[in-house]
Amino acid sequence: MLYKAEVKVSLKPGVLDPQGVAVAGAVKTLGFTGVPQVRIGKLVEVWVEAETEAEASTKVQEIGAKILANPVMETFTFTLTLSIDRLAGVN
Amino acid sequence: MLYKAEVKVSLKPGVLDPQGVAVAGAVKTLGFTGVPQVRIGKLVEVWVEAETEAEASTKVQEIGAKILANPVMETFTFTLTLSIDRLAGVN
Amino acid sequence: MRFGVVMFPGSNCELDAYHALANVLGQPTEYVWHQERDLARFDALLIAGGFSYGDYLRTGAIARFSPVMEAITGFAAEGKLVIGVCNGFQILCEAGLLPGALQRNAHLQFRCAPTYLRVENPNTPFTNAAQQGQLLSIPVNHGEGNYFADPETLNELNRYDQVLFRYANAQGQAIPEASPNGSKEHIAGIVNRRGNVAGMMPHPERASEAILGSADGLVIFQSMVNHLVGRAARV
Amino acid sequence: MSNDAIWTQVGLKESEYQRVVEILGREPNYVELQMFGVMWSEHCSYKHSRNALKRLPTKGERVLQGPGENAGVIKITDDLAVAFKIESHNHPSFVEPFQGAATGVGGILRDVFTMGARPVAIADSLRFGHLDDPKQRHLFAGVVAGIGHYGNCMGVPTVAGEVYFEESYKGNTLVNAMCVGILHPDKIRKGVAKGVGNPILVVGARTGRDGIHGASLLASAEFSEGAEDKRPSVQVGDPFMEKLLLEACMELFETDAVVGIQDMGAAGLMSSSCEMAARGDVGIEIDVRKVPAREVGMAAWEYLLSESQERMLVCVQKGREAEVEAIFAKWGLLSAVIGQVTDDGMVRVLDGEEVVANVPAHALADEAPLYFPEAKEPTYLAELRAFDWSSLPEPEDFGDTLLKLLNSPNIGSREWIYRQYDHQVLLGTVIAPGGDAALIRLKSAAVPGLHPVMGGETKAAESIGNIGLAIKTDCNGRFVYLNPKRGTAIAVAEAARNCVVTGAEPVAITNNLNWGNPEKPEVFWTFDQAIDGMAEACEALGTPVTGGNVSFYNETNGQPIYPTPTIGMVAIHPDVEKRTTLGFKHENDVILLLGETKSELGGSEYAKVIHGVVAGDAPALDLAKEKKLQAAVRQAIQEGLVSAAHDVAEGGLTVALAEMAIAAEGSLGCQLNLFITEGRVDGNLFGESQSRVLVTCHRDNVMLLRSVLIQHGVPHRLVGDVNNSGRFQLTGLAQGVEEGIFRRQLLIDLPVEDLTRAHKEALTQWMGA
Ligand SMILES: Nc1ncnc2c1ncn2[C@@H]1O[C@H](COP(=O)(O)OP(=O)(O)O)[C@@H](O)[C@H]1O
Ligand SMILES: [Mg+2]
Repeated sequence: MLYKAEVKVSLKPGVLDPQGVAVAGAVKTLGFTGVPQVRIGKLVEVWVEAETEAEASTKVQEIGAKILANPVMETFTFTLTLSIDRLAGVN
Repeated sequence: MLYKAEVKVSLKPGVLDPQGVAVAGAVKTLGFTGVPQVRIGKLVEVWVEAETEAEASTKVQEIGAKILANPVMETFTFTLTLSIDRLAGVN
Repeated sequence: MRFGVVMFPGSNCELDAYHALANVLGQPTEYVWHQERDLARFDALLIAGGFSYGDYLRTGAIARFSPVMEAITGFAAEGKLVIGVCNGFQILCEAGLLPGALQRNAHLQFRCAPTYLRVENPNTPFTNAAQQGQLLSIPVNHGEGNYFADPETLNELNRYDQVLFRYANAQGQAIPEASPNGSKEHIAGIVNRRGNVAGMMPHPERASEAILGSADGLVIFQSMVNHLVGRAARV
Repeated sequence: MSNDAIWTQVGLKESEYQRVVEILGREPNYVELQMFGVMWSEHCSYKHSRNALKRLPTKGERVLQGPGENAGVIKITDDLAVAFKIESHNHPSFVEPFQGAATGVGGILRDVFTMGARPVAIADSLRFGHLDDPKQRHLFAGVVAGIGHYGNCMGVPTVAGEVYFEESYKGNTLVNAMCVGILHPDKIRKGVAKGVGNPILVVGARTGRDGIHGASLLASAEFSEGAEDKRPSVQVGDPFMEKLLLEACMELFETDAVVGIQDMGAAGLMSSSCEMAARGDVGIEIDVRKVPAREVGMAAWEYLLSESQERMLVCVQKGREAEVEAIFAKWGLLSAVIGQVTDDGMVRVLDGEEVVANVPAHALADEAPLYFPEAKEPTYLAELRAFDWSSLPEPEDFGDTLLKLLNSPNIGSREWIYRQYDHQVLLGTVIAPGGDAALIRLKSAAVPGLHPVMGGETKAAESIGNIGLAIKTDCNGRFVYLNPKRGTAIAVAEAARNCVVTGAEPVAITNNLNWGNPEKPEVFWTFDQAIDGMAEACEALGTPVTGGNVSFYNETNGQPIYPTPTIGMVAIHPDVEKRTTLGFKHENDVILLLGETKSELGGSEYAKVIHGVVAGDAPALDLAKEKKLQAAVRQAIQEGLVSAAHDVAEGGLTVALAEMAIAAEGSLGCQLNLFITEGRVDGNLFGESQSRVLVTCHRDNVMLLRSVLIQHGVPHRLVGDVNNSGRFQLTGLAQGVEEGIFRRQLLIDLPVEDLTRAHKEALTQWMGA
């Protein structure tokens, strides 16, 4: 079966996020008030073929730990769903 | 009240995602099979103060359209929750 | 003595590094393709700058998985010399051969500009031709050279004299204004605890001839040569 | 759109549609109609400009390849040539500044390396509206980041360029990118298909629906409100893919398997295949189903028109396919045989079994209707030229005026731009951006013989010696607006002058004609005039045109941009050890002004910034004098008589002197004495008279230098001395009541560091430090 994992990669608390700061600044200059903080991370969608959800999950866990996140400054979490959407294309 | 919005910014279908292609390739070289596709987007966490969830939602909608997503190539969706986690830092 | 210049798909400073080592310094030098596994013929390796695998996902994140990186891990374990310049530094961090990570420049812009590096530790294979506190004029060229490490790691780096260079102004002061990227403690280059694996964001090969504006980068390559021939001559 | 006539749906006129029917002897089917729509679009067919362009000089003993190929080629030595070309990506950059500019750079790089050349330098030419408008800052920031992103990742230095901010570009950003590459004179590659039965391959990236109709619609029609609907899906550049493509092609060219190669730019597979067929006078049969796709369910015409980036079409010797595919595989790239060369002169497109299009290649590539648009002198010119300068007051405070000019985004430091560009990689850059032209040495890290895939050509390395290449893009659109013919000649002259002050000899140009709607007689008249101006200047200065690009329809809501013929100049430097830069070098050096100063304020930055006036006529230009000046400057530099040289451009004499002080090391300053014999003081100080160069030289060399100038008949005067006061002091000497008695007046007295600050902050005050 084809599962789709949504892997959320975020900076560890305490790691400076210059981009987030910049965006928060932009938000302010656009006149929005009461937006104390913005943090920017990555959203990685990974499609995996697997027999069971458990299998898919171990696979994604490994991929996340090995390559998607850098433990020095990032953490990641993910959710799994059965993939319904047609793949945009082969790559 | 302080709400936390998780804004998912992804490339419109059909828009080339070189990052995703490169990562999918790396995943393959790492020996993982059955990972037909990877797409990479942004995950933006926005904290907003608002009286009501509705107010928060309009605010985030605007911010998303004006700053977070590039309408020419990206789309965005978001979820709102009452913010429990302390802010990583003021900025 | 033989230098290897390691190149990945997307590397783009391998020509420059080769030029500096082979043509300027006159050392036997060879290119090393990312698929190579046998590095026995080399005494020192330079991992060239550029955008390996487009620097997609994170700089150096994908390159670290190439076959040659396995070989380099072994090469380093034998105590042989490895220096990563710019993208090479990023790759060594991703591979865990050096501590810390390189984040997006604090100002979010790419920066190609001259910088001064203050030599913090002249007693390494990469700096023995320099004096303590000597200023080297060597340019940076990166979008993600903002060195990050947690407090403990920074403490260790300092305790074991692992910081090779800090960004400084012309007067030799390491201050925020002198830093092109917002690195923690203005760190521009570090070495591993054992002292044989180094990484730096600035490009010594771009400062290898007076006509290019500076020849200070040769100090680093000359240091490596000195170390390998067991001399400690100063240039 | 659906209720439009079928021809308008693909951007054709009814008459053009009739022509198609004649050629085919039948109605075109849907795919064929799309093909004609694109191939006969302005962008691909040059139907409004081709006649005028014929008047440009394109021959010269150094010209190995003139216009018509992917790039022009100039011979430097028996072992080395340069390929270079400029391209615009104006409309895409306005829609999406970062990706638009990035893919513009990607395109011009491909144009150069398809010729068999290794790219060694990029230059850009940018136009925006005023920076007080957030939208313009967004465009500017995005474009610069995009150019940097692509060039930096490719490892090709961006070494020169120019940028102007004018109201007229508010709705039409201009992004022109130039690339220069080196190759062996005997190894020029061409975009031609030959040899019936030879296979045709697509190499590089997969094909998606990117930028369909980008060329035909976007680049061939005016913007108007609601242009959004016409937007093609944005093309995203992948410089990593292109870097692999570059290295793979370099390796491929080491074999003799390649018959011809063509980059897939506008109208991708469609235009590349029929151009290759037409050039080779053969037919081509391709099956779109064999093209590696990125998306599912694409239609045949979408494959044909897709503008997916980082792709090439290659014709190789039959039987060498495996060899070629192995090279691309080594670099992790796809390559697929999608068809072969045929003998019937037709472009035949298959969708699997089914023939979906069958059209004569020449009809598509060469038989687009040619137009001789009506030309009519615009009425605005007379009014503008009649402007009465005496209506403007002289400045109260000349020092303050100088600071304002140095702080103008059109004059001040461009460091904010070029520090975002890698301008050093390949170790060739010996004069970096920040002065006049950039100078790269050919004996760089990219010299043939060093690179693994360029092995064996060490011979070239020797013959190169200390030869360098000076590169500069230039065009003062305001001058062209005020006087299309002379303004364009000035653009050529200034580009050349910028190269000459480094010590180099201009040898050829490429050009990018950015214009409004050619179907408007008043717009076309300016185009026609500009061509004459360019032709005259290129003849006079001996710099033939080896190629270029035309971008029409740069209009928004009927308002055209200033006509902007960007000149990309290439000049050969005999010895980079003898290069000169603009900064003052030593105390006690003497400062000389070469050329004549008239009180010419027409189109000057001074008139615009201080008085808000854009009027008058472009400054006079005498090409014979220009030529002498340039020869004299080159000789003086060769003889080692010159310690600094700088051309006088925007802001005139005073700004040019200030730029030399700002660029100086340490605490150098200068004391200047200017004779103001005739005309207004501001005209003398800030007017932009052409054919002027400032040089400094050691006291002991003044006589020698003057004798060189006299030999060449170049008028000149001593205007002051370099000192180490750290101040910029300018004294005016005006004719007094009695003959020969001059009144002295200290007009400017400022610390150089004040000038430096004003200059440095010209862009950062808007864009952030
Ligand atoms: N868009 C740009 N990109 C890179 N370099 C630039 C750009 N614009 C200007 N420069 C550099 O800044 C310097 C001054 O440019 P410009 O004012 O056009 O010179 P000039 O007035 O002599 O033509 C030159 O070295 C030029 O190459
Ligand atoms: Mg100039």
